[in-house]
Amino acid sequence: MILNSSLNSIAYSSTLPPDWPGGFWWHWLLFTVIIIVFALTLVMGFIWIERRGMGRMQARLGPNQAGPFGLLQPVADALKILLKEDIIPAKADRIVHWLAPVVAFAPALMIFAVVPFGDGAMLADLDIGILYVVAIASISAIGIFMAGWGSSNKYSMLGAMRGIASVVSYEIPVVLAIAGVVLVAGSMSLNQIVLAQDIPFILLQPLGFLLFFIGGCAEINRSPFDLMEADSELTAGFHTEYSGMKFAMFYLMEYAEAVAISAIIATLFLGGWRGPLLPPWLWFVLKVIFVFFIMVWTRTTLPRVRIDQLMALAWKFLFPLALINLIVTAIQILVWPDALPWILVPINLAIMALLILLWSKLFKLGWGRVEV
Amino acid sequence: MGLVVAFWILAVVGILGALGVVLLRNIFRASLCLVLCFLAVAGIYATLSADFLAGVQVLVYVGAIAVLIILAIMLTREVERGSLSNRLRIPAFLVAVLFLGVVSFAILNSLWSVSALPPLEPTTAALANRLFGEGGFILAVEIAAVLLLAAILGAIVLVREK
Amino acid sequence: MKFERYGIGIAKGLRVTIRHLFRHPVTVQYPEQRLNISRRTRGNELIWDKVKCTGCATCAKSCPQGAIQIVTSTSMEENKYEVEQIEVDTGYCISCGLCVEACPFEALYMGYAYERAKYRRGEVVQANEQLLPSPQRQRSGYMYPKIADELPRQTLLIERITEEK
Amino acid sequence: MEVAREHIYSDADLDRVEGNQIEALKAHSQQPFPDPDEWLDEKLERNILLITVDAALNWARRSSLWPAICFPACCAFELIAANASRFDLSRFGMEILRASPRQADLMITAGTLTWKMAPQVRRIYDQMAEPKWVIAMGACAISGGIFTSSYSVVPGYNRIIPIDVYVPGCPPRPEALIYGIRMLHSKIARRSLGTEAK
Amino acid sequence: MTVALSGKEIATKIEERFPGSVVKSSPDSLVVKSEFLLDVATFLKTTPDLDFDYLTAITAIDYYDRFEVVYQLTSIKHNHSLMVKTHCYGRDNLSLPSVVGLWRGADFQEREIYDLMGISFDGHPNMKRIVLWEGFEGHPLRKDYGT
Amino acid sequence: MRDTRYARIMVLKTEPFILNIGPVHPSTHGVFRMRTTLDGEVVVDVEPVFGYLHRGIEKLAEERTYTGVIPLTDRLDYVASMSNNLAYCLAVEKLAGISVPERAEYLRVILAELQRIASHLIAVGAFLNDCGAFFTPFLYMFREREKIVDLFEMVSGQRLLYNYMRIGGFNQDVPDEFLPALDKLLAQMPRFIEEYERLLKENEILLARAKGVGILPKEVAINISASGPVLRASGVKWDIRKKDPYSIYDRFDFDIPTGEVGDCYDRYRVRVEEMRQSLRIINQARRQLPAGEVKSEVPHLVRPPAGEAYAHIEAPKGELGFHLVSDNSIAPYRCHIRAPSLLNLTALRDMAIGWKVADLIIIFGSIDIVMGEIDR
Repeated sequence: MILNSSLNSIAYSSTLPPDWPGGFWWHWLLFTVIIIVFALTLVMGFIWIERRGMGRMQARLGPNQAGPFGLLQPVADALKILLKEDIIPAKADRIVHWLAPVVAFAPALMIFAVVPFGDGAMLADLDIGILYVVAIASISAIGIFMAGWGSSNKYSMLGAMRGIASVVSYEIPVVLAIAGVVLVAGSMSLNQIVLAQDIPFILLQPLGFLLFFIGGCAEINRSPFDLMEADSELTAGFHTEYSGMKFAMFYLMEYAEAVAISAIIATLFLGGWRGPLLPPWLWFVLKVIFVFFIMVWTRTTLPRVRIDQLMALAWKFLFPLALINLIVTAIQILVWPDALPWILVPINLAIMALLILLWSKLFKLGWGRVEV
Repeated sequence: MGLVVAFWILAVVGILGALGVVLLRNIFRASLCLVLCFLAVAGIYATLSADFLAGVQVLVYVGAIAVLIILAIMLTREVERGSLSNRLRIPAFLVAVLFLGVVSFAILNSLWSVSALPPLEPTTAALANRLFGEGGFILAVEIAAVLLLAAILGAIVLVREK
Repeated sequence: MKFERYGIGIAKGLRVTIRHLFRHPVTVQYPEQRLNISRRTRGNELIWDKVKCTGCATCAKSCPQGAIQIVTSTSMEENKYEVEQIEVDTGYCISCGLCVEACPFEALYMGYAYERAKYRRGEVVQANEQLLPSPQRQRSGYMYPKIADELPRQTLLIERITEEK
Repeated sequence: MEVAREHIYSDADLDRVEGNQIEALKAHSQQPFPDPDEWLDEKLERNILLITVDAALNWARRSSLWPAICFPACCAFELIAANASRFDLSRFGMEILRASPRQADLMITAGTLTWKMAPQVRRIYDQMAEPKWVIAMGACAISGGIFTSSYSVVPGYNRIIPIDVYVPGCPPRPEALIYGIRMLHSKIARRSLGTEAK
Repeated sequence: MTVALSGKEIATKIEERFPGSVVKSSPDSLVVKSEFLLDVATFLKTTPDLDFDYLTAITAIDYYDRFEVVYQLTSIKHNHSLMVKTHCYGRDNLSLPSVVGLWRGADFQEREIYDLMGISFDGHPNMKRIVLWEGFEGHPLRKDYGT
Repeated sequence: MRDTRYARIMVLKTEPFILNIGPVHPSTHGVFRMRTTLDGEVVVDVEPVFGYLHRGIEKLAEERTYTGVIPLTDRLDYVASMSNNLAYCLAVEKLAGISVPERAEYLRVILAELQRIASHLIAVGAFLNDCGAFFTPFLYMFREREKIVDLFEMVSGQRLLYNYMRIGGFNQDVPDEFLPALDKLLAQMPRFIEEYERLLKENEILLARAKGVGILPKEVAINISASGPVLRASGVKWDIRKKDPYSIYDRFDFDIPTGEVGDCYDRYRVRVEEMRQSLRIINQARRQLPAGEVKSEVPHLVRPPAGEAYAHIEAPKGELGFHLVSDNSIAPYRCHIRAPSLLNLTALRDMAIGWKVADLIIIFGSIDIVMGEIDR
């Protein structure tokens, strides 16, 4: 809905490249197809990468029977889940239960509308690109909550509560981290941000990158923040009662969100599609995969945090650091607008190290036993 | 043409959502209708070329406020039955009619000056200039910030363990 | 939770996992590759030597399960029993090996194989001829060191690890 | 510090309800379920068109059998060993142990089943979405094994749920389990949309 | 080495304190009357040079004519141990005083004895079946179960 | 009536939220139910409900010969069958007055200590898994265990339920390839333990999750008859191998690792340290291992004189005791098993109240129980 109308507004603006054959509608159709194919392929690829990569890190092999190197494993999974019986629990709120996966899944795909695969190669070069991303991403939390509520299952409910709590808290440091990038780039359009990155912003905004990475992982519930489907506590969290097609949508959503966050990180901090020699889209895909691999890596290694620690981390650690980062960035831009980036890099790294040390010393995250 | 179609769709959805909020017994579903309504309003903003406002609408209202409302509903008992009718039914109806009257009066009697200028592109920079630029609303923004800070501090003081 | 170690512990852990990525996995791809199992494997089947068996039913008595059914008839010539029916329900058998230990005439062996899955409950029960040794049904060296020496050496995981390092 | 507060014990009524459930199930399941083995004798008569579709579907189903969590006892450790690095069931796409039975396809009944547990297992089985399969792993799952004569043990899971593949052993080696799983694969390969519809 | 205290020596000490409480004593165990069980247990736990602070195990044995409940006591402080027994006569409505107040480790074990042997313990806060379900007929560890 | 009962204990005055964790739940290590009363996410009360794996082993033991009980003991604590076999055999030997040849004693020590390492590997792995580390530590630990299982398979022919020890020794001597393999294992093991220590020992998240969580004070630990690592983590230096040496443990030199506060982290550390100490014991036993017989002369059907005996060992989970009563027949008259997990479980409530659900899971994981032993 928003997508549509935003697009309409674009139709009247002049951001559209004039040399597209057939004009706007061709562009729209082409990129919709590209996005869906790209997102779904990457989702499949990510499932494969995660299972194989995690397998190798755990000294085993991972799926290798379905297709060459097990590449068809995600396809088999998808086919199988789609054909499984779809059960709606007797006590569930049927409409909410039915709608939840759709509400959760659609935003994950919609994010890709503003992600550039090359110079200007995107569905819609919105001026508010990054704001759009953040806004859309927050909708899927509602889908998750609907799932938790609609299943009338205590585990689902607990999982959904945790999910909501974490989304609400982590949105703030994430937005603040993005604000730093926006300040440096001077635009909210993702394409402009990429164009502004003569050196990747991970160097100029190291703290921002860290905050965004942690916050992003928490928002899409990747380990170590996968509290809402923490299988050792809540069996399967919010989708405990889902089977068949609807479960498939949640399953895809999880990875689609991971793709989305990886793509955003690659765009904001790693220079997006820019890079020497290889074609832009390949650079982009490689960077996305790289970011996702880091996620897999941390997931393999780290234990899960507790819910109060998760919240405390957001409010006591990430939030003040993000504020300070924003202020420092603003000062740097105002005071030395022409400063050489190569001088700022070590300064910012030093600031990051200092801040983390300071906060580690000063603040206690989470609390212990509650007297009952 | 596209804009008109989009507007009508959004308007109908928005009103249906709003009606759902009022009429549905199940509070949880009502809050979902509220989300729908918010989204439709955001859509209308987008059709009016106020894309920044649309983004913020979704981010703040859907992403934060609606979520908080839902969280509050979690703590309510007997969500399916919702709020039952009580003695305040008739006064409430009167107040609603009164309010409707006031709003209709205001709409019908204001002089709507439609600008002939094309919408500003991009809106973000214009907004920023309007708020923080020369002759802008910088003082109001600052006051709002201070107010919010005071509110946050108050909340912390209130919930602090004795 | 205080961030006392500033993430050093996390970095150490990450190093361990990433190093495993470049190590050889320990996986044995079963249907294609096979481990040599222990020479004393107690496969869940019994192998019966019809010639040596005297039908004394010590095995049936020593079985804590009662999984061995043995029906004998006294034969006229010699002071010996004739085994009419021997039946082992491998669905009951817990492969404890006590029957093999108890057999005084070395007529009972544990099996060396393990691929015994069946589609029907009834097929799990093995009787008479099914218990005789055959190329698919090798004898294990459990309680019989002589047989054990002929079997292939057991594959050990430790040996595999050292090769890589 | 000792927790001085009084206990909140479960209600005696609830215990009685549980007890009644158990007794009812016990009375109800004195006979084992017949093995679902008709397909073994069945001739392959199929619609040509369906064959390719069937093949694709069955391939998908057997390449991604997600086991449900139902690990009462000893065999669980061989099942975990089969899932762990050395034998690695994940090669068959089976490493996703679904804690929620709704998303699982396969129940590997690893361990002794007691009457107290039986209603729970039955419930898990009922909660699983079709199509679903069951592998009886180990002697206890097949017949009650060493505990058959006990007062509290169900003599075999087939009293409670129909079983597709029996893997004897106590416990079966991981390879034996994988062999059983591959037998199940060949059973799945014989499924047909035509028969499913009936 | 954990010293197994002689039941005879302890028995004289107990007799001094609670006359008529010891039924029988031997070098490796002593049998007390069930009425005195709680007193004796308290005595054993609180007397300074005995200090039986650790209840290792509780067992019940069915001897047809009587049930024998065996308490294995250990002192972590002095590293010595003692086996205290008590008898319960009859087959129905058996009861013994519970020692949960002294050693909370007895909690599950007493419930288990109640479940499997049918001896109930007075003063136990949650005396109900532990491993079998409510409505199970009989107490399986009794020798006459199932005959 | 019900409402008032809860109203007394609810702090936040929210709805009492009763959550049944289990009987089938990924982190209950078998079939176990925790009936928890929650106040939000805070555990107000937890009542363990078990019996879902009660198979009546004690009753079945009364119907079998003394040797026939050994397979049953395997299935008690099924991740540590060797230790169970050892405890049972010691009890029967004590009852019947059977002595064991020297070589068998040494082999028993080696195997029991290997078993302790294997069991602790699972305990530590499962604990870390409960903390939420996505199977990685568990799989690493399982791989190490697999090496030990290889050795057990070599000597006994089975991978899990070994049924290898017999009354009076072993049923057969270890094969020739056992000792070289053992040497190799001993050489490698410390390095791998180091490596897995690096994985999570200092991890900030783990420290945050496990340090100070689920504290079991010394006095309570003794009072509830906790044993094994749970007791030692609370700071009680109590190890039956040292305090009441059975078999030949008095000949070896090793330490008893203890914890300081008795929280989940201490229990985890104690287990890891115990693995190191076990390696020390195995090293010593390996060097002193004599040649000779592995089984003393024991009749096929053991018939101990009437009487009773209690033998206990330091099993991986704690004090495992067998109380055997004989009436001079070929079957035990009564066989009571003092299961360490059952008694350690008593501590769950004390440790968990006031913590969050997530903590309850790791506290439960840190006790390291096996349902086969609890329910029997």
